[in-house]
Amino acid sequence: MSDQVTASTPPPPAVTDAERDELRRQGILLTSLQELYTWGNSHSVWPLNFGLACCAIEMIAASMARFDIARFGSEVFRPSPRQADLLIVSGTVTKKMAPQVIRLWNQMPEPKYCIAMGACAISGGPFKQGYNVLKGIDRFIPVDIYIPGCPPRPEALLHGLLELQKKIQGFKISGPDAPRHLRADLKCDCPVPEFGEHDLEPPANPEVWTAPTLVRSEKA
Amino acid sequence: MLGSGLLQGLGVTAKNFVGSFHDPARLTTTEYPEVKTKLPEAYRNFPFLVSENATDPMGTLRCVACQICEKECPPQCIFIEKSKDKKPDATGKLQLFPAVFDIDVSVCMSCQICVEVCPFDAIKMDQDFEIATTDRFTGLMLDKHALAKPNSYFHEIHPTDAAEVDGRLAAERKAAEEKAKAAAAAKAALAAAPKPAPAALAATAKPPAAPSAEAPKTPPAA
Amino acid sequence: MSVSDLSSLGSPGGSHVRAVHDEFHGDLLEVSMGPHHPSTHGVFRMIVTLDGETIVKLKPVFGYLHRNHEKLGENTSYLGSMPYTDRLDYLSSMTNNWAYALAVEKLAGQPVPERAEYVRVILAELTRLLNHTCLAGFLMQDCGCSGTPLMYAFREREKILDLFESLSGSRMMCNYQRFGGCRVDPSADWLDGAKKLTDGYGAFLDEFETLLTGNEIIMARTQGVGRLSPALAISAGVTGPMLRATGVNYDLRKVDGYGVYPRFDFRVPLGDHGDVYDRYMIRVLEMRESIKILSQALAGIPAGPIMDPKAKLRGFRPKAGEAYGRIEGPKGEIGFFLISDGSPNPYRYRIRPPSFINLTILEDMCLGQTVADAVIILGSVDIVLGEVDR
Amino acid sequence: MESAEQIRDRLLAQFPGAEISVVTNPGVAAQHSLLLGAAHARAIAEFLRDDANLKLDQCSNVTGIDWPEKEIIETTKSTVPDPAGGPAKVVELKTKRIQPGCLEVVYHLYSIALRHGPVVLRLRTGNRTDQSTVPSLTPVWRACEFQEREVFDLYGVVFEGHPDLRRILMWDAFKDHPMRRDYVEPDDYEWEPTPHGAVLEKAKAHYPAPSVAAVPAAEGAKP
Repeated sequence: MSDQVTASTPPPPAVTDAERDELRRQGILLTSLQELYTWGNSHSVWPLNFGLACCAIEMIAASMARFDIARFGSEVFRPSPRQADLLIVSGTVTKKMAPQVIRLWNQMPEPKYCIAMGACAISGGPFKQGYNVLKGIDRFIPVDIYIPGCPPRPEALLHGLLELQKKIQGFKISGPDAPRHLRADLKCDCPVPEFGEHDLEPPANPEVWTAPTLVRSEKA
Repeated sequence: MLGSGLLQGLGVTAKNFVGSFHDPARLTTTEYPEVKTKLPEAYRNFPFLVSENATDPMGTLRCVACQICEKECPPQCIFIEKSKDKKPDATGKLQLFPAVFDIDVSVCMSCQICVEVCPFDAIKMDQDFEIATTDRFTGLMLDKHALAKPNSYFHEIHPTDAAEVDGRLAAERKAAEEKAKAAAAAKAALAAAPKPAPAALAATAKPPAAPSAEAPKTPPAA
Repeated sequence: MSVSDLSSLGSPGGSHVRAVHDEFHGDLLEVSMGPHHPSTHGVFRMIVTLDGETIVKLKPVFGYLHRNHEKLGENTSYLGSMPYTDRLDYLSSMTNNWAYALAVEKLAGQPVPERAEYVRVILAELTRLLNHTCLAGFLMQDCGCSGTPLMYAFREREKILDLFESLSGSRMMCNYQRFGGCRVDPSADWLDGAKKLTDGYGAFLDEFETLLTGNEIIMARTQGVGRLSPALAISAGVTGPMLRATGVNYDLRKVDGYGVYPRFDFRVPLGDHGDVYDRYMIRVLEMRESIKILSQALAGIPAGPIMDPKAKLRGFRPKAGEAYGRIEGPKGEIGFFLISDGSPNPYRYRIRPPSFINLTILEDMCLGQTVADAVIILGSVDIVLGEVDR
Repeated sequence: MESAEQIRDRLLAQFPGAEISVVTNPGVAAQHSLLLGAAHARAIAEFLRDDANLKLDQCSNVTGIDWPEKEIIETTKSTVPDPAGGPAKVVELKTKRIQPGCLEVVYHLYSIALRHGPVVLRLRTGNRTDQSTVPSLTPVWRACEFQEREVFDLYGVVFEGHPDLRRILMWDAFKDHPMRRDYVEPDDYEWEPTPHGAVLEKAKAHYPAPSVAAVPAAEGAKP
């Protein structure tokens, strides 16, 4: 538990880290509700058993004996979105598939997280100029961690998962910095686009997708 | 006997289960964050730019902004802008350098074609894969400062390749120096023949820098 | 609503399951399986109409992984398409590379040195081992052997991937072959490693077969399920282990004799019944033949250049014409049809995807079977969606 | 196996009046093909499948190709004798003609029974818009079923006699035929940090407009 202390740093610490360690050695576990919550939350992230393309094979490899995602409490791949906490978008999201991915995301209960695994899920990757390829799943759903690579090694997925755990451990359970699922004023669902005549309608969800404007001088 | 196949199968799983406590062939798990897998030398993830030394990476980039990799990159994830002025490269020739060199690693497919087509050994494949980030616009758009890694790092990750490249570059440099010397000598001889010129002038006269002598001026039109 | 107008339900958006009334058959149930379904090997979707538990109609729905590979191929140079072929059938990138390289070499009349041909055979057979092992694992997962066979399969897969990685630099997306040879020359150490793996693979297969082949539950579950007749298989263009499981002796390694395959001594395993069990057995037997080819190739690999010295990496422009090149991939005949107009990009870049065409007869195999069998019949076809939808 | 010319001659003897011509492949592979007219295509396909010498029982591959209208400039050289009796002059004549566009479907046939191939068949539509129909060969080879649907989806070739001609890869409401050369894709180029060529042109539409500061202040202030 002691390594999670950094997450909360209250202004004057009631108990210092050293004291806490000493207490733990004496058999007394001292924690706050916030730490307990984020600790439990971050170490039992159950992914959805959902593969899209090449990266899914590496995701399966990560769950197999050699890389063993079970060491991080995430081996419970749930076939149903109702029981899953983590959507690993592992592969190219095509425009035909995008509404289904978003529907799965909407069906997942909070707290839920999304990892965009691999170049295709982040930006469309090598296939981004294709007419049926969505240029990144973050056009429609909020993404917590981006893991680049084509495909990322299973270790890279594990690293991404550890990053996600760090992010969860940094959450505050109250106040304005609280994550989405603890805030009544923030929406959890994302609208599902319709199949249009030429493209998805709308082509992006403006609530989650704002690309920075790229200022680029004309090429000489 | 009905069921014997089942029992034999259970025997296999039992053997594997018991073996997983002592048999190294069955203990396959890599304890990843604590124990890093030893990556093979050939492993590639994303490109980086080789600079000659670590202290001045921007000044000693091998890249001469010839834009071949930019044209050959299949997913088009490289963006290069040439500089306006020139500065000497590794072999002492005056060359252009990249004013902008961006790689969008959220698009890169690690295919290594940029490395294969680069005539200057300026771009190589990195092995770092722990680059998961929370923001793809800033975290995964690498500019030349983020891409530049010193030659010593290249030696660290691809020792065989790096030694070969260094040998080749050293030979090229030597050849260039000798050529320069020969040219200077010829010029001096030429100058000496009609009228005796000051020796100092001939000695300092550097051969005309030919930046594009071996740099392919224009890659074949795509 | 009658069964006949169910085809209009191709686009998802309706309810997941719905009852269909028909005056003769009572209630028919229409189930949409996929695109998110653990047994569909990716994002494949079937609309299955059930009478009780029996399948009366099955319509596959494609396109959930349609990545516009062919269009991208028309806008990229010949070399630039090579890494994309890795991502077609992402379990067997080496054979995709080879098929594409073969088609381009046919188009341009590019010779390949002997050592490279041997290396290609070695890599293709390793890929076959990898693919068939994983397929057996996935198929058994579909049958309900949750985890164990797949775990064992992936343990062996990692060993082959380590070989690929140390040679080409990437575990899955090797991008290794070039027009007129291969990218890097395998070292003696690498060949030793491949030899060691080949020698040990037979023992693994023995163990795997003890676990699965004689298992009564698996036999009961797979024998007689999803039968396919040879005539239908030929007419439907089914290739690879699927075709040979029906008893048709057609293996491109023997028929076309591409590369240096005529030099090796191996047999073509054939099935009798064309059911799921035969398809599984054919793959196991093919792996044993692959081991034979591998040990011959590793023993006989000659020294020499790995690339044709005249081969061009950049600025490759074959003269106008067209060529169809095909090889025996692990899933069947993978072919590339290229039309060149003399420019650096192909005018038309067409992939003949084996697993897509093998799915043509999915409905015929599933009719009259139960819905649980549809899952293993699909598993035995051995599809990879990257190739089905491209 | 018989050459394309031999097959054509045999077919012409069998089907008098059918339009069959050999399209030569100038490339190294020299896989020549037979261009069939729509009227007899299915009968010819059945003949090829059942003929004892050919037995092309497997249709391996079906490819759609788009040939848009092309302007061809032909240069013909002709020698014009000088009327004055001098040496003859060589005059170059440039003629422009529009080669009409069409959609083409290519079938690669192999024989599993006799282990030979490929025999390549080509079918062409009248044009790319209103006459985009060719006969379907699905009744002859089941293998064409999904592949012809794919050609219909991506190129818009309508296969007459296909049992189930629907879109296969794109969704049903989709209107375009994306593999055609003149397909214009929807604009989603707002974040293209490394653009080139055509992508750069499309991405420029999303670059910020030139700042107001570039305009003289007095004019800029005016409403």
